[in-house]
Amino acid sequence: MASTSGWSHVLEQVKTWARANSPWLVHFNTGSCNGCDIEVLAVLTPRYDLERFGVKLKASPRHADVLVATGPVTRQARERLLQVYAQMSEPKFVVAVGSCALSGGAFRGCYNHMNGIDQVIPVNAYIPGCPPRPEAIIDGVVKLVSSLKASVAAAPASEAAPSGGPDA
Amino acid sequence: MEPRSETERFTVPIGPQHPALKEPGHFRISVEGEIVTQAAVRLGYAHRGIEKGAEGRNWIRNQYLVERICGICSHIHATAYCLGVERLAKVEVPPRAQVIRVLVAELERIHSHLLWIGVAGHEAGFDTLFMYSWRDREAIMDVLEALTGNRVNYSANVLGGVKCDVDDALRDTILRTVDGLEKRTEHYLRVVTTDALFLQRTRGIGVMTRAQAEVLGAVGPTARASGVERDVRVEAPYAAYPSFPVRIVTDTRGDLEARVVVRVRELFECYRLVREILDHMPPGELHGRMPRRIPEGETISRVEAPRGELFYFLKSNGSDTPERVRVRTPTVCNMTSVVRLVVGHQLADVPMILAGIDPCFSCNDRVIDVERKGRAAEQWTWEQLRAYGVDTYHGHRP
Amino acid sequence: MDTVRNFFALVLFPSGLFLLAASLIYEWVDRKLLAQFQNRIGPRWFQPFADVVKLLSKEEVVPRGGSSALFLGLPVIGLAAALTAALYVPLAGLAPSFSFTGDLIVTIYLLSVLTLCMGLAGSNTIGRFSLVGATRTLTQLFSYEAPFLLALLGPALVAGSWQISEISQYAQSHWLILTQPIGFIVAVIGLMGKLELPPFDAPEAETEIVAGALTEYSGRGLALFRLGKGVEMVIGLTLVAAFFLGGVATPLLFLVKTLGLLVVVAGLQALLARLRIDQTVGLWWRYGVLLVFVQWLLIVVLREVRL
Amino acid sequence: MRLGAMLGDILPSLFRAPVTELYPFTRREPPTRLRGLLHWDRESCTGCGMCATDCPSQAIELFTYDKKAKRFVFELHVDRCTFCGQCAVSCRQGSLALTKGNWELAAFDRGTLDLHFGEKEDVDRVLRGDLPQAAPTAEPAGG
Amino acid sequence: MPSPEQILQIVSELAASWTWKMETRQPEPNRIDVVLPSPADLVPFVVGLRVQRLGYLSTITGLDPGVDSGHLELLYHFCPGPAVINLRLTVPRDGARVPTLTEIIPSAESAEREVREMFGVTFDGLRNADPLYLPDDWPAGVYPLRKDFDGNGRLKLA
Repeated sequence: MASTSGWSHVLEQVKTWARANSPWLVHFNTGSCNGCDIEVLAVLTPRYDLERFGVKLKASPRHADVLVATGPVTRQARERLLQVYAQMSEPKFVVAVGSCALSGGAFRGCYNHMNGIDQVIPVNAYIPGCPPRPEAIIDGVVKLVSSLKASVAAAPASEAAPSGGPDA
Repeated sequence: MEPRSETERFTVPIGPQHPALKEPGHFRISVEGEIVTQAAVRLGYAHRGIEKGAEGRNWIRNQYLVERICGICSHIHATAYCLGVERLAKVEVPPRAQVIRVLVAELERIHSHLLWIGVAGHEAGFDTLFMYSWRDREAIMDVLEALTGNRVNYSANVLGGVKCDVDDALRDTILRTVDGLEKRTEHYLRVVTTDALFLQRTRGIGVMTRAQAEVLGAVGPTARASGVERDVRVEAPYAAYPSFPVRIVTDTRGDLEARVVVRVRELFECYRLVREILDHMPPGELHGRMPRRIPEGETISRVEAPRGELFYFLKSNGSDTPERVRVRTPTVCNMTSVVRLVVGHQLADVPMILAGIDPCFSCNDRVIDVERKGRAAEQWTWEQLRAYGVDTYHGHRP
Repeated sequence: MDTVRNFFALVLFPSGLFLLAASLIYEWVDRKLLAQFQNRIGPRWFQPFADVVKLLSKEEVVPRGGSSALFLGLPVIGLAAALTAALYVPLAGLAPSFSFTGDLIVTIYLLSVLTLCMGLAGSNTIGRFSLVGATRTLTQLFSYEAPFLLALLGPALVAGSWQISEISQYAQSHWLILTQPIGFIVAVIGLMGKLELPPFDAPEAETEIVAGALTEYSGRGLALFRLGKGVEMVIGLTLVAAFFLGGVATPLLFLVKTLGLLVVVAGLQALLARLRIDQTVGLWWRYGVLLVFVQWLLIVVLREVRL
Repeated sequence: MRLGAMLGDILPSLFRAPVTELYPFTRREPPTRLRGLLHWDRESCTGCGMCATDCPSQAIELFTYDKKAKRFVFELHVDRCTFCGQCAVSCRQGSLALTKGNWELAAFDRGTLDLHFGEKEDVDRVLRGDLPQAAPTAEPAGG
Repeated sequence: MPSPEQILQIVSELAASWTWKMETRQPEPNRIDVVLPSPADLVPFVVGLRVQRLGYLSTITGLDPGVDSGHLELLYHFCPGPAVINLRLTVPRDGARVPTLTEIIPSAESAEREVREMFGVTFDGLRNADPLYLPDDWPAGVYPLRKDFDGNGRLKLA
């Protein structure tokens, strides 16, 4: 028994290492003013270049692991946000960027939006700022990635792996 | 793959790679044979209820609410709002504050146009242009961060004046940055006017004649690219523009390439203005005394945002919260004018025309409905439109 | 004895594991060069390996609206075809493990099986973008396939045989890039068309059709397709280097020539904007084929004169 | 019309070091005026609450237990704060300032973004919900 | 482009020359307000402005003076060059009907659609029926920019 659990532990270790070292992003704007969106994109440009951490901005939610969501989730964008979130395959993470995504920011209380991403989908990391500097976004991503490594070391199966999962 | 046989609902992901988009549009286009006969736009994905929210907040808080309507032209929104409120309250703004407002507005125009050159490159699949233009743009972002404390939402304005000042050290860094950027902008001007593959996506696409631009009410660089001399900084100079005259940059061809060239040439105009401003900085304090209750009255404040004329209508009822704040952003005008322009064009050219006016859309998606005579409206994706365009070019139209 | 050698050749050395590792390294070199051209740092050396392992460990979502057997089978077939194509190619500077007369044609068609699989995979789902991506992949396949094949047949003509080993043997003594420059250019551009590298990346243009034929794929299927693409890049580079750049006699020569070619390919990727799919097709059929015929004409005329 | 107008950029950069700053490992000195996390100075504060009324996103709540003894609790909702600096302008005593040192505020739980400044036991009283009667900044309905 | 004073002069003459005098006010040096007696005068007056080449319509603003006032106010803002011309039109709160300008000024469509969905004013002849900004699931008959709609309240929609 020990060998198999030892072996599966090593397998788990390798999987976490891979997940931590190639976090593919999909970015979704749920009604933001574009301030955070241009900072999220600035993070890929030569001066900050997140590709050195393995980050790639993918267009399809199906390919991505981390959903970077900006904006206070307007009523019209709500159903589309749920769609994008559902399309992503496990394990998936959500990073809310900007004070609008956290709490509605300056638009807090206006009608027609949900006052933040976590009112609609579960959020793993919050990055305050209006807009957060590109370095602050990198800091958020790095913190999420390092917490990923720590979380698996502690509890091997973070969520109930879906039965159809590859490693079942 | 026959889109025409059955009606299918497609959604178009202009997708996360379109950062300059502020408000996703939903286009309804009806077609006869190949020519677009009717087109309409439906916004709404980024409607946050700002005008109603403004009625529930006091004048001071509204400035920051209004500043976050569009992240790329945040300063110009705050400036328009502050000018209007100061005119209502009949408060005299010190000249140095007005000049700093104009300085930050021009720096913001530089950052907005450089951003759009990158986005146009990215939309045309020219990622190197996107990477290099955004790398050079970082220099102006640093200047703005050093000057105001934030890269995008500067909050440099305060009711009655400005919060930040330009000291000598900052002045030298700004001048150095502007010199460096001027050389790079000359290089970009050469790139966008000579690179064969980029020109294939812009030259002769989406031509808008001068008459069309005027009738359809286009504003900003989109209108100036068709020869319409409409620039609020020249027609109705506000803040410190009377003492810093602006030379209008126009083009006559009115196609997509002209819109790119007008924006790049405007960058040179911005550099000249910034240098002129920094040479003639009037002394004085930064902001005057501002009452918390604004006397009753109405006023209109028009300014020139990077994408065109921005219109503010403010009405106060004497209390410390406004009665009505009306904001008309330039993109709504450009979008409705371009959607009108699309009528009569080839269906195959519609995608690049719409993407070419630097539309301010939040980057969710655009759904294009194609209504054919005598058949239920089909909704096509943007890409389906492009694929349809490909069939047109191939000539094997069914 | 023969079966053990074949098994070793297929699974371990020239094909199989070695080739997969080589394809990961070449993909890293390609991304690193592209980043360097764009003045940024680019990924770390183990990045493609991490990407593949992560994708393999992700949940595989099989969408409705298409046969799931086909959905799961296509990536495997594509990768298998690409791997078997490696057996006939002088990988790592060694003689190809198998060769028979006419294996050049077989290799080239084995290489296109992956593109066919991607086209099939795209049209196997109801997703709009994969449908559009599939048509674009197939349109592009039919446009660059002919000129690419003809360009590679140039050296075969001169060497007088259809066997890759003989052609590369012949090419070691003659630098065919000097005698057939046009053929070389068409071969390199054809290689970029086959690998769908920019400026020919219309089939997976991110801003237009999300990820083209692979939009619906996630997890294992996507990993296998990406590996297949990497393997094809390695084989393509070896073929072009072996034929035109004076053959790949030793592993060192193999490395130098293929990586040099990769620098040229990455430079072109960074330099050119994406061509619309109709422009790529127009470019290939008007200029690609024409250039290759001119090249052939030159070969035939030169051979007559010298004889 | 020529191919590859960007050649002048990409070739030299092949031999030049990339401009990328290795952020988490090498840190650039942020500009002096960077508007980072808000700092509240309890001594100079008089509990007037101007900052709370003028904050565009209702991120500040001020609870005054004893004006003379300066027993205030200053609650800052970092997730609502838009770092605009209006509170610093509205505060006549100048006890508020946006610091440039602290802007890496990413967190995993929104709860950790509610900061409370003040005396230890005052803060506990606020956390227990035992608020002073005249809380000047009652949250407008549905805030 | 004529100077602001000339523009204001032209407009006040135009307003005065109307069959029944239109009241004009000049609260600011570069602005003139023309009070239109009834919606029927809108289109002819706008045509008059366009003939004088002053017909650049910036936008249309809806105003709700208050629930008890019993009426709404529409402001048509024309901004030719430096001057601003406001056409003020009061309409009843419910069932207001105003002719559309889209025939002569196509760009008026987005402004009219916004006023229709925010204030409930119907524009006769406006072809495009779907909302511009409000979401699809917004209940009919609820007009957010009217004073009786509680902006800050959380209107619990489905």
